[in-house]
Amino acid sequence: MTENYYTLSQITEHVRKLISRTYTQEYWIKAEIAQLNYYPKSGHCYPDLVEKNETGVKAQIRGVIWKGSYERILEKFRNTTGRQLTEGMEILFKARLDYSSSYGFAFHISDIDPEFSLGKMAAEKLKSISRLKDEHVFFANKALNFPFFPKRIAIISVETSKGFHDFKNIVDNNTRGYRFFYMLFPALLQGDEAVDSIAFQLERIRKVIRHFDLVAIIRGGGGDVGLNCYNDYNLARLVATFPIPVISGIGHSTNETVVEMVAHKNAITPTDLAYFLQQKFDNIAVGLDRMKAILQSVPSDQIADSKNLLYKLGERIKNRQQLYIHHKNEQLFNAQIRLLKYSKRFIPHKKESLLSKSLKLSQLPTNRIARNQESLHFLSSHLKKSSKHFIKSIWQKTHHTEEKITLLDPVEILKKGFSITRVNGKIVKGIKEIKEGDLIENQFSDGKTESKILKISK
Amino acid sequence: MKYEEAFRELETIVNQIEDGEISLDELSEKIKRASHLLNFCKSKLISTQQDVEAILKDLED
Amino acid sequence: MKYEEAFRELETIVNQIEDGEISLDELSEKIKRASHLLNFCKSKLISTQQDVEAILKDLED
Amino acid sequence: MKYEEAFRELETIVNQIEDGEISLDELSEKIKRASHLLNFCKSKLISTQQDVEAILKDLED
Amino acid sequence: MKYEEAFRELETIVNQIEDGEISLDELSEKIKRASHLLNFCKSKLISTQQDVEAILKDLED
Amino acid sequence: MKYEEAFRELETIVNQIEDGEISLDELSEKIKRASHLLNFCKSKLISTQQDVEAILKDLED
Amino acid sequence: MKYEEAFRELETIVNQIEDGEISLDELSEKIKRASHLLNFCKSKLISTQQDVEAILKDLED
Repeated sequence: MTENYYTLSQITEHVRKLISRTYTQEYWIKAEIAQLNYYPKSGHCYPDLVEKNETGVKAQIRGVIWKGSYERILEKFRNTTGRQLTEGMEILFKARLDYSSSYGFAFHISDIDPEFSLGKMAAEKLKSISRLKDEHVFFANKALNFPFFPKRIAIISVETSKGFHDFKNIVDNNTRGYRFFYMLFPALLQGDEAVDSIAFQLERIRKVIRHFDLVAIIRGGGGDVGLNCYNDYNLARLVATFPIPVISGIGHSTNETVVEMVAHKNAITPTDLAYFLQQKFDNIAVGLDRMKAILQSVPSDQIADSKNLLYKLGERIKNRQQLYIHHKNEQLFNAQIRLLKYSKRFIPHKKESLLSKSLKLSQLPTNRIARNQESLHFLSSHLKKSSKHFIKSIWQKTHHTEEKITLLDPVEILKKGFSITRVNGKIVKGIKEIKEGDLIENQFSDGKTESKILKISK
Repeated sequence: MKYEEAFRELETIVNQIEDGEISLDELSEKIKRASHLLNFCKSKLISTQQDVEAILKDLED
Repeated sequence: MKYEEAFRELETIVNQIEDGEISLDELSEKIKRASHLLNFCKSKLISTQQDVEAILKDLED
Repeated sequence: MKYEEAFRELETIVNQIEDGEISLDELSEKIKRASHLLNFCKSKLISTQQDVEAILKDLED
Repeated sequence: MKYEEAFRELETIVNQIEDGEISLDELSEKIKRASHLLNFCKSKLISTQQDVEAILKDLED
Repeated sequence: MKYEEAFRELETIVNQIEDGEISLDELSEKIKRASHLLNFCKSKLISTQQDVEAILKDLED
Repeated sequence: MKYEEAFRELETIVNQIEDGEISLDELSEKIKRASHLLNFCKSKLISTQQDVEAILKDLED
């Protein structure tokens, strides 16, 4: 049997001393609230704090917030974040580690940093937005055509809420007598439960959607607390993808929530939302009034214009026919003037050309005869000249021939001292034809002689 | 006949007279026609005016 | 005969006389014709004018 | 008839009238129609005729 | 005979004489003809002138 | 005989004499002929002149 | 005998003598002939000349 052992209290006491010596001050610690364990009766709160990883709980420890601290911490937290402390929420808290022999380890929480949670929430909100955008639904509701005549409204609100009351007050009692039809689909409008509640009513509205032109989410008088539900991804997605336009009038002063961002329109407050709808009616009414005014004035003007045109046309007919006839008259008059003018000119013109012929006729034959006389006279004188010339030339030829004959006559030659010698009656042309002793006869111009050749010399 | 047709025909006649496009032989016939069209248009205008006034009276109530 | 035909014939004759395109033999005949056409046109013009005025007078009432 | 259709038709007619696109022949007919549409649209603005029972019944299904 | 024919013949004769195309033997014959034609044309001109003046006088009144 | 023929023959004779184309034996005969032609032409000219003058005298009246 | 024949024969004789074709014995005979022809030509010439002059004298009158 082992004799050396400690009692439990000895150990726990030892641990308590060890812990209290080691962890003498407070630390800022980050953890998730697994369970809040708030006891309204005592006012104390014993949250289970955990750290999780992919596989599950990595570390767990109990927390203690005493009533006094809790009220202070919660007020500050709500004022800053607009939220309650809720399970699943990651928080940054200031605590001292405490060990109690009967309860074990616990963190005595003296403060919670709301700024840390705020940052966490902002990050979650950004995540929701980017996810909606990634899924291409962020602008889906905005892309719907806003109903031209937004008369039938499905309202998600609370019967007793001030916002709904304000809305009704404006819509039901407008001075112009517009009548809207609306139906309340009651839902929680803040806190974590609001997500499911609103989603449930949206599904109901979807069932009867043909009766409605749009959905209005109205909340009012609730302050800025519990609005984080409107940053919820699922709710925002439902709103964004809703088949008819959703208008929000949530009424708060903090940053726009994701639901408000994806809604077709964020009217901010229920009052604004009511006025917005009324404005739509106003626009229609103004349009109708304008059109009525046009109807009352333009057709009358058109008729008046037509009358005027008709009158002018009548006047034109009167004037134009006068001009027309006047023009025809002028044409006729011109034709008459021209007829007179050219008819009168016609015969004198003919007379003139006749006269020119007559003149020519009186001159031309006389000229002609004179020319003939001239050429006759010319021929006559030519005849005389040529005849005389003719005879003269024949005379010349005759004289010439006479001279030649005279020159050629032998008698004439003999007269110059020549004589012709003959032997036996034959003319001697050389001495070869004669010999010494021949008897020759010489003829002279005036007689003949006979003689004998005595000697021949060469 | 419609007012617009009548009016256009009337205009055509006036233009024809103005442009000297019609012969003298047609003139009196054309002017007779124009006169007829003018009267037709006038009465059409008056009846339309009455109709329109009656309808607009109802509208104001 | 139509006014326009008559007028055109008249003009043709006047032009022929002006241009000396007709023979002397035709001259008096042509001028007689022209004179006739002229008178025809005149009386046609006057009667048309009266017709038209009558129609337009009715219109003003 | 749907409200928007009525309003658009009215608008079309009024624009046509304003732009002088409507002939005189159609004018009274068009104005009659416009008057009817105008009254329809106006009355819709101030009337309440919604069958709540029908909606509730649909909701239960 | 027509004036124009006569005048043309006259013209032909005058041209022939002018161009020496006529022999002396024909000359007096041709001139006799020309003279005849000339007289014919003259009288024709005078009678036509009277006709024309009569017609034109009516027209001018 | 015609004037033109006579004149042409006369011309021919003159040219023949000038060119010595005839024999002396023909000469007096030719000249006789030429003389005859000349006289013929002269008298023809004179009678024609008288004729023409007579005709033209009538014309001028 | 004609002048031309006579003159041609005369010319022939002169040419023969000039060319020495005629013997001295024939010569005087030829010369005699030539002389005869010459005289014939001369007398012919004279008579012709007288005739011509007479005709031409008449012509001038």
